[in-house]
Amino acid sequence: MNGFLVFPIIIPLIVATLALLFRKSSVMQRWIGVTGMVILLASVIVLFRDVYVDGIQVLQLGDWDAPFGITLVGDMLSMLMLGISAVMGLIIAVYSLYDIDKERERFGYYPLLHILLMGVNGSFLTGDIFNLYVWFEVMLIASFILLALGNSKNQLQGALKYVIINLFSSLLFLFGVALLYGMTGTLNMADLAQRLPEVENVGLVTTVSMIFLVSFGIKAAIFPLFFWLPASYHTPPVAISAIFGGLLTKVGVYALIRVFTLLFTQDIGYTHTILMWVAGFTMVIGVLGAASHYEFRKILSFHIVSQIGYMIMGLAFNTALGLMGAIFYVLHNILAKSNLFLISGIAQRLLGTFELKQMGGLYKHYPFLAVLFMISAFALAGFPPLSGFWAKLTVVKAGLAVEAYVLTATAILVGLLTLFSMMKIWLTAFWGTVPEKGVPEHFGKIALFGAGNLYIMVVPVMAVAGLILLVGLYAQPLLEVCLIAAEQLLNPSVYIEAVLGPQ
Amino acid sequence: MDTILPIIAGAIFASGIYLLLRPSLILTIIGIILISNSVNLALFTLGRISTENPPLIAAGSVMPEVPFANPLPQALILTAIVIGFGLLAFALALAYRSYKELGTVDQDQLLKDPEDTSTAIVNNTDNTEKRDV
Amino acid sequence: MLIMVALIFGIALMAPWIFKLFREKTGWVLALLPLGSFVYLLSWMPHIADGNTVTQSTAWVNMDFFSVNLSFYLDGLSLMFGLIITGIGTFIVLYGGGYLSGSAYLPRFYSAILLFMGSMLGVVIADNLISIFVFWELTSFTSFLLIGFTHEQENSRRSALMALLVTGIGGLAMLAGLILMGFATGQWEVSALLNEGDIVREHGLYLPILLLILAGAFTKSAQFPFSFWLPAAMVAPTPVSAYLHSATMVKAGVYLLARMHPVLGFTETWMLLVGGFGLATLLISAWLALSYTDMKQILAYSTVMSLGTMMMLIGLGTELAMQALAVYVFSHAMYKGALFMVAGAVDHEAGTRDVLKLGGLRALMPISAAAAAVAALSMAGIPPLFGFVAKEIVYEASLGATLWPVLIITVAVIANIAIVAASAIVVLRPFFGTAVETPKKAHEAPLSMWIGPAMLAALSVVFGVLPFLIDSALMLPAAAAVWGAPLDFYLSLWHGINLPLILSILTLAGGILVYRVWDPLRESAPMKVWQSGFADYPVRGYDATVNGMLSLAGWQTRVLQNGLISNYLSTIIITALIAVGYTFLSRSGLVWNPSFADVTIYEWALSIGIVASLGIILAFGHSRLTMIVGAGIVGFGLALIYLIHGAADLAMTQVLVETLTVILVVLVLIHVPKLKEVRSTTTRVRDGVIAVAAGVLMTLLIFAVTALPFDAFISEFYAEASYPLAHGRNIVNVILVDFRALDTMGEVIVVAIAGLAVYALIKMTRHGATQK
Amino acid sequence: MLEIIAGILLITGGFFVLVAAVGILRLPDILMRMHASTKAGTLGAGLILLAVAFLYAEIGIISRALATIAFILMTAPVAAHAIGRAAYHHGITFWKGTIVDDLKDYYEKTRQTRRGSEKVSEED
Amino acid sequence: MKIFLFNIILALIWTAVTGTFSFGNFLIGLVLSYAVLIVVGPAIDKSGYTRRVWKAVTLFLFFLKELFLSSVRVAIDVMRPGFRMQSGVVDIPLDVTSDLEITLLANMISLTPGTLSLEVSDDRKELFIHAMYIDEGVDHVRNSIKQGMEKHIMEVTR
Amino acid sequence: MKSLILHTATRLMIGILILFSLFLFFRGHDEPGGGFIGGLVGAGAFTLYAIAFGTDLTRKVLRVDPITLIALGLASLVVSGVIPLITADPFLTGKWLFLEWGNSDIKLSTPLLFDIGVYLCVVGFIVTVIFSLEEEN
Amino acid sequence: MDFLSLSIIIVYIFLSLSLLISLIRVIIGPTLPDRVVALDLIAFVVISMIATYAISSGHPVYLDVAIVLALVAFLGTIAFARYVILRAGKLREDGHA
Ligand code: NA
Ligand code: NA
Repeated sequence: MNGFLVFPIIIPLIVATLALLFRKSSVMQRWIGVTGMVILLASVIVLFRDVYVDGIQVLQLGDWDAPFGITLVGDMLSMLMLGISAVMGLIIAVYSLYDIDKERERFGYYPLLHILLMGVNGSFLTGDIFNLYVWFEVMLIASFILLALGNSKNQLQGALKYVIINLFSSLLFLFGVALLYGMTGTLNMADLAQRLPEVENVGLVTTVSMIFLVSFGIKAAIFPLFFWLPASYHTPPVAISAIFGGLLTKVGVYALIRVFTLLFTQDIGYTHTILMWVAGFTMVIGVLGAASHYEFRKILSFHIVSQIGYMIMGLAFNTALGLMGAIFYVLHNILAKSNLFLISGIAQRLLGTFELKQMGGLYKHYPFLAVLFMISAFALAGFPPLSGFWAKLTVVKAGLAVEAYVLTATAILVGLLTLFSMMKIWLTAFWGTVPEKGVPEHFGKIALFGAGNLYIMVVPVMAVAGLILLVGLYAQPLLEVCLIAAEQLLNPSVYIEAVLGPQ
Repeated sequence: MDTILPIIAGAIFASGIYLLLRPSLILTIIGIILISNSVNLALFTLGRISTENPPLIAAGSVMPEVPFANPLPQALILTAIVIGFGLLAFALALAYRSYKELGTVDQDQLLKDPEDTSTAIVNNTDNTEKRDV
Repeated sequence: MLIMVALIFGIALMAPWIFKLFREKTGWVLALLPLGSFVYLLSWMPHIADGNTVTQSTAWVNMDFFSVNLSFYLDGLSLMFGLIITGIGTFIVLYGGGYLSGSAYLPRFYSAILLFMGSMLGVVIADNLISIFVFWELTSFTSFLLIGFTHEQENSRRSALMALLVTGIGGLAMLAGLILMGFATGQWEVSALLNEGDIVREHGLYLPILLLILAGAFTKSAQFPFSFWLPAAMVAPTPVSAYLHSATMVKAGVYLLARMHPVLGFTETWMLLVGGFGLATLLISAWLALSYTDMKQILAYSTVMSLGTMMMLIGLGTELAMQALAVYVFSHAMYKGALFMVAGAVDHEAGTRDVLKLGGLRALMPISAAAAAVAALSMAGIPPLFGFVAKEIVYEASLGATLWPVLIITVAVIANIAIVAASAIVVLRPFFGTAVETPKKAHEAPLSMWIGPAMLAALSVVFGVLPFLIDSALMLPAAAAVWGAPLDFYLSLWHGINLPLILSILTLAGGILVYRVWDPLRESAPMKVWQSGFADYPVRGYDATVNGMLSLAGWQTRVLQNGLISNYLSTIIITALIAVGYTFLSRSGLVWNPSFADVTIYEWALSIGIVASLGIILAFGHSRLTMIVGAGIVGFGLALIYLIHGAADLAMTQVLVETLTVILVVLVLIHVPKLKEVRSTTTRVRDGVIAVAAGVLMTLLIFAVTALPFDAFISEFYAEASYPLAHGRNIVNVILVDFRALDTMGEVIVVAIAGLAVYALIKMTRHGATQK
Repeated sequence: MLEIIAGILLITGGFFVLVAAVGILRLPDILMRMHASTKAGTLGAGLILLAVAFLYAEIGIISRALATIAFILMTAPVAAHAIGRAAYHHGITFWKGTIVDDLKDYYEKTRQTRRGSEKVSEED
Repeated sequence: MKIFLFNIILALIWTAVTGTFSFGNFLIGLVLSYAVLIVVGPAIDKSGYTRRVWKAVTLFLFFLKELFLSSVRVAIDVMRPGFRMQSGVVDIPLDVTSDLEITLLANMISLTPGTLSLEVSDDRKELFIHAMYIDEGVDHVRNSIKQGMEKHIMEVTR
Repeated sequence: MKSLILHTATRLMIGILILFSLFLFFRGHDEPGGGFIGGLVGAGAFTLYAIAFGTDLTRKVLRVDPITLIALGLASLVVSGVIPLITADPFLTGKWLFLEWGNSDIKLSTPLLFDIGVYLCVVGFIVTVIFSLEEEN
Repeated sequence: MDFLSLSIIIVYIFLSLSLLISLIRVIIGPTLPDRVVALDLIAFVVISMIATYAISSGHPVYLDVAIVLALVAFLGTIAFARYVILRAGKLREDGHA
């Protein structure tokens, strides 16, 4: 038992509660909001160490043994996801200090951000399928309002789509949970992993797996279930876009990885073939969507979809290399994608728009920003020696190793198209000439670190770019832990034993 | 095995799905309410039912009277109902606010996001606040 | 060597700050970096010449089945390329400082060009397959930055992107090929792979591996039909063109195939593909060179021609061809580098590069003119220059071809005729003849700009006259490395009168003839056809591909992302129906044994009531309040169903929530007007079918699951533990606040946040509204 | 004995509920129907609850049954008032047997709201 | 004082609904109702409820009788084919004045034969009811209410 | 809503409703009821009051800002979960204190505190929502 | 079968009939207040059903559900009434009719 496992859940709750109690004071909001993220990160680091040293950690909440109570399980996958979400949380909280206005603060931006992280962390930690549903809902409601906070027309339009489709997806998830319970009488995922193979009607288990595929697929924004994402992610303030674009869909991916390695492994020939198809289409359709748009954040949104495909691809291979690649891809993508969103925000501050065709001159006037963009964009496109390179390399290698040639070729081509649309941004916003009309007065005159508070936005971006570089140049540690995570996933008996005790 | 409840659940689900696909947001939300109800009923049914004793322990006893109704699905549904209620309240408020800002509840007009349908440039700076930089 | 590469990258990144220190002198300071590298590499030459190789390896990622080494391998081939890269790099840094002096982007230029140099050096000295790819991609990236140097021009941006995409896709294909090769052999180091040629050639995946690696090489080395990006890349500043697009980067493909020759070569497929593409490229581009008047375009196509020649030589696969390759690569680097730099100097000084607008610059720019003349003579293959040595040996190798020698030699001669003419054009037209008024008043270029061409021209002379200086020290090890086994040969200027010499004379004569008729020839119809066929169409093909992709993208986005929730939802629901329904029917099967025997009267009444209410809801689409009333009745009905099956808490909650829901809906509906259904009957029928299918599927799934045996062991535990351990008699409540309290906590948080959310939604003023 | 009383109460109660239902189906205008639902409905439900009280002669259950009856008696007329008033505002089509409408005059006098007899409009 | 009484009444209701008539439970009820009253204190009108319990009992019995009779009459009318009654909205001049009295009257009217309260005039002088049976004239309706229900109520409250 | 009858009835009903909600809440651990159900009924009381008298008066009756109620509810949830950590037990482990008082025993426990949190949040939530929507009228 | 069981069956029949008849009124309307009246009656029917079920199942604890329903059904009706009045006012403001 490791009592610390609950900290990533309760720290955000405590922080949110405090922030709510002090909601009248903007200063308190900010302090509580950022300090909370620091504490959260610290707690995750402690946990990470435990898992790295001692293997999978378990906490039986309420002191009720599994499968009767709710179990929190920290395996390496959970730790990696927790780690990246804590890092992004801190980054976003700092960025928000400037990006988020007083009005939004007054209406609970920081508590909502923390509750969002709480839902995300709970999803990563829980070992109970119904509890996962609950955390999904916590995450959803927080994301709903973060998306709509501000009530601009675009936000409302985007939020409506996001909300209705995600509500439907949650209900589908709940139905899937109900069916699982009806088949096995249990909700504990380790227990489910033990009991599902004993279900007489194997085809029924596979059928239920499809419900989960669709439901999580909606959250993860896979083809053809992703429509809500590009319709909404570009509408809120950038800090929110960034955490959505970086983190939220990955929770869906996490859930897919979890259930398709732990629970639904009885008919891999069928389920994982479907995953491969899904992966291919998701990549292609997403990247084509990006190619057809000229709004900074919309392009990024469509790329989220596209890159989910790579993660699903790694999962579909069901090999250590594939899963390692998928997990690494998730981590890398969160860094790169969030950072691009954050950069779009700075660009918008400078140029007053997100529309590429009205942007230009950033390379000329803000070379440092250009470097930061380059790092993130080329990382996204999988260029060495950046984080994305390792992600792409492992996934491609995994694909070739299982002789999935068509899918791997698709992945490679999509990589090129990703590069294409990243360069579309570069060629217009950065290399393009400064537009003649509509450019704010301050463009080119203020420095990133000079007047104003822009540095509050730039420093987090630098930090993430630094991480991208670090992960790229010194990939070994992260790849190793991703491998540990992948091996744990491929060997569920360790997980089951950790939760239910020696069998 | 109870036969009638799965059919009822299916019927409610079907009605919910139909409403979900209506153009009016309000109907869509009513559809969500119905689907939510049907899934709860499904969960209830899947916990296996028959006309049994409630899962309450009488004073002076340490066990409920057997056979007792399965309490776990009840607790789960209770959780789901409350969650659903919270989300529904949000969806309603969102529909209301959207109506106020956008002037309609018809998604055919209201949600037809011009950016979704074309690659044309739409200037949407309206969600970005101008601060002194 | 890792330190060398790292140092280059490090200093490259610091270049902008170094610039602040040294200003105009920066070029001279930074040139020490390539120069130092050159000297370092040179110091290995004796060792290599003795037939040794050097490997250095640092683990980058080292895991059981996934390791990538930053390993380096210095042999004759990599040394020769390394020397070219650093040597010419030294001059280019100097040249660039002069050429771009005054440009605001000069510091960035230094960074980029040095980064490029480090990457290029990495490509040729890397040992590990993956690190080769890493450096390869870095050259693409840096080349992108350099081509787009004058980024404010649309043309530059377009060319930069074109180069990036074309070489990028090739690079990715190459990666796949390299990985497959690694899988096939289990070896990831080139030095080790060199001994595994037989395994690869006999492997089932040989052809895919070969094709993928060729894709990388051909795109990078601008083989037809992928050559179009290279002439387009001439929008780059001349130092870039000189360095990347003639001396170094474009030879990466040549290097790669030379490197892999011992592993992949010696098969008929190899010969046909590599030789065939090389031959086609050299013929096409040699004559294309004559269709332009821009010095850089002419030089660019002559470069493509040279790259074709190199490919052809690799394809020939004979010992002699390997020797020829080494010599040709080396000589080409010198004369082409020099010519480009001079072209740039002319442009820089006179303001144009169009040979038709230039003339008689010899007097104004004597040193440049001299350097250009020597380099051009070398390119034309005129003794006693090194280019002559190279051309002789190329002809010799062509004649020794094992497959279709006549065809090859014919094509080679025809192509070289054009190149002789081209050499003449780029020197005679601008520097000789009568002086022409140029856009700028020309002066001799500054020292930094002429020293490079001058030195390179001088070297062409030195090595031409004294080839033994480098033959065993450099050329021999390089050729041996490509051949894969030790070789023995020496170079000389004079081989006596033999067939190659006769061919050279023939070529020269033909070239002079063509030069004489160049003006009419250039304007002639066949030349135009040639130009549009081989230069314009590939570009149009690229455009069509990009535009096609864009319109496909636009089309699919319009179709899929059409903005309507109901469309998104129906897509999602149909997907779910197909995925779940198909899986269910095909893999599980129906369970259908209905029995209504034990349904009580009130259950019937409730069921009828619920179904009737559903009917009300569906039928009264025009009256939302009626629908709400119907939904309320459904909720009450469910509450009763829960109640009669022993769920009192649930029934209470349902009743309460249902009522509050109705109140909320009503509060909202007060403000929101109703909406008439405008959907067509077809749509409604479609939705109805979807809905019914979904409902049926749900029912069937519940039937199928409830037909399975059920073990309520968890609830039994709860029943036993509820009072003794958790002190509660209401088991449902104990589950909620104790056994599964975390669920409840999450649920309460949902509700709490929903409260905040509604508050914010209703109360917050619209963003930006106050500002407007 | 208690069981007999309870049975009678049950049947009577059920009967009145049925009367209320038939009443709201049959009676000619909304205010008329409300007479049925308010009175008969209250009485019917009350009697059935009373039956429960009789049958379980326990203080806890009796008090709860009576409390429920009290709640119903407290709320039913208020609800009826509210909905009747609302119906009037919404616009009632009085049945032919209606001979007087004092409220209409009152509203006209005070201009509080539009006249009840005019239909306000669409169903919502 | 009245609040205290109300407090006790609430505490009694508490013991009734909890079904445990112990002193401890009554105290708990007292404490809880006190807490409730703190919360809802401002909501409770100072003037307002009966201390005349026996009058109240009489009123209650009278009311039960009326309720039953009215239900029977409605039952008969509902079951009988065709409708022969005459109905309408009638105003009743009020003598009762306090909120509680008016409300009590109105509610009782709603639960008794053929009458249904619709509206109280702003000056609280008139009560508008819908009467199902005014076959014997409007004044008859007015009188029966004033002599019946209103009188009973005033006996309790005055 | 302007109606004397409704107003008077509401004044009477609100006390009863709140009391009833407390009743449902307190006995929830042993019989049907508990934090949600109690909270929903309690919220129903304020909903009724808000409909009858408008939100300004209801705020006065409630005295506390409903969002503060939510925050307090969350705080009780956290506290009830964290208390067992003092004795190194897992989060949310039930801790009980049995007090004898007269002939009735009083059970104080972290699950009770937890349920109080539920109650407060539910009331806070519904009241917030109702207030927000109602104030739009 | 004793008298009580018989009366319970009869009551169920009565109540079920009432439920269905009330539903007809919900369906035929014609106005919203008509339907609300029917809904209000349905609440009474349901309360009665629960009370009867508390007898027939032998679990008086179900009676509590009836109390809850009695309390909140009222709330729903009030909300509807309020809606009708406000909506009527709103339509008038908007110049309908
Ligand atoms: Na999501
Ligand atoms: Na992404």
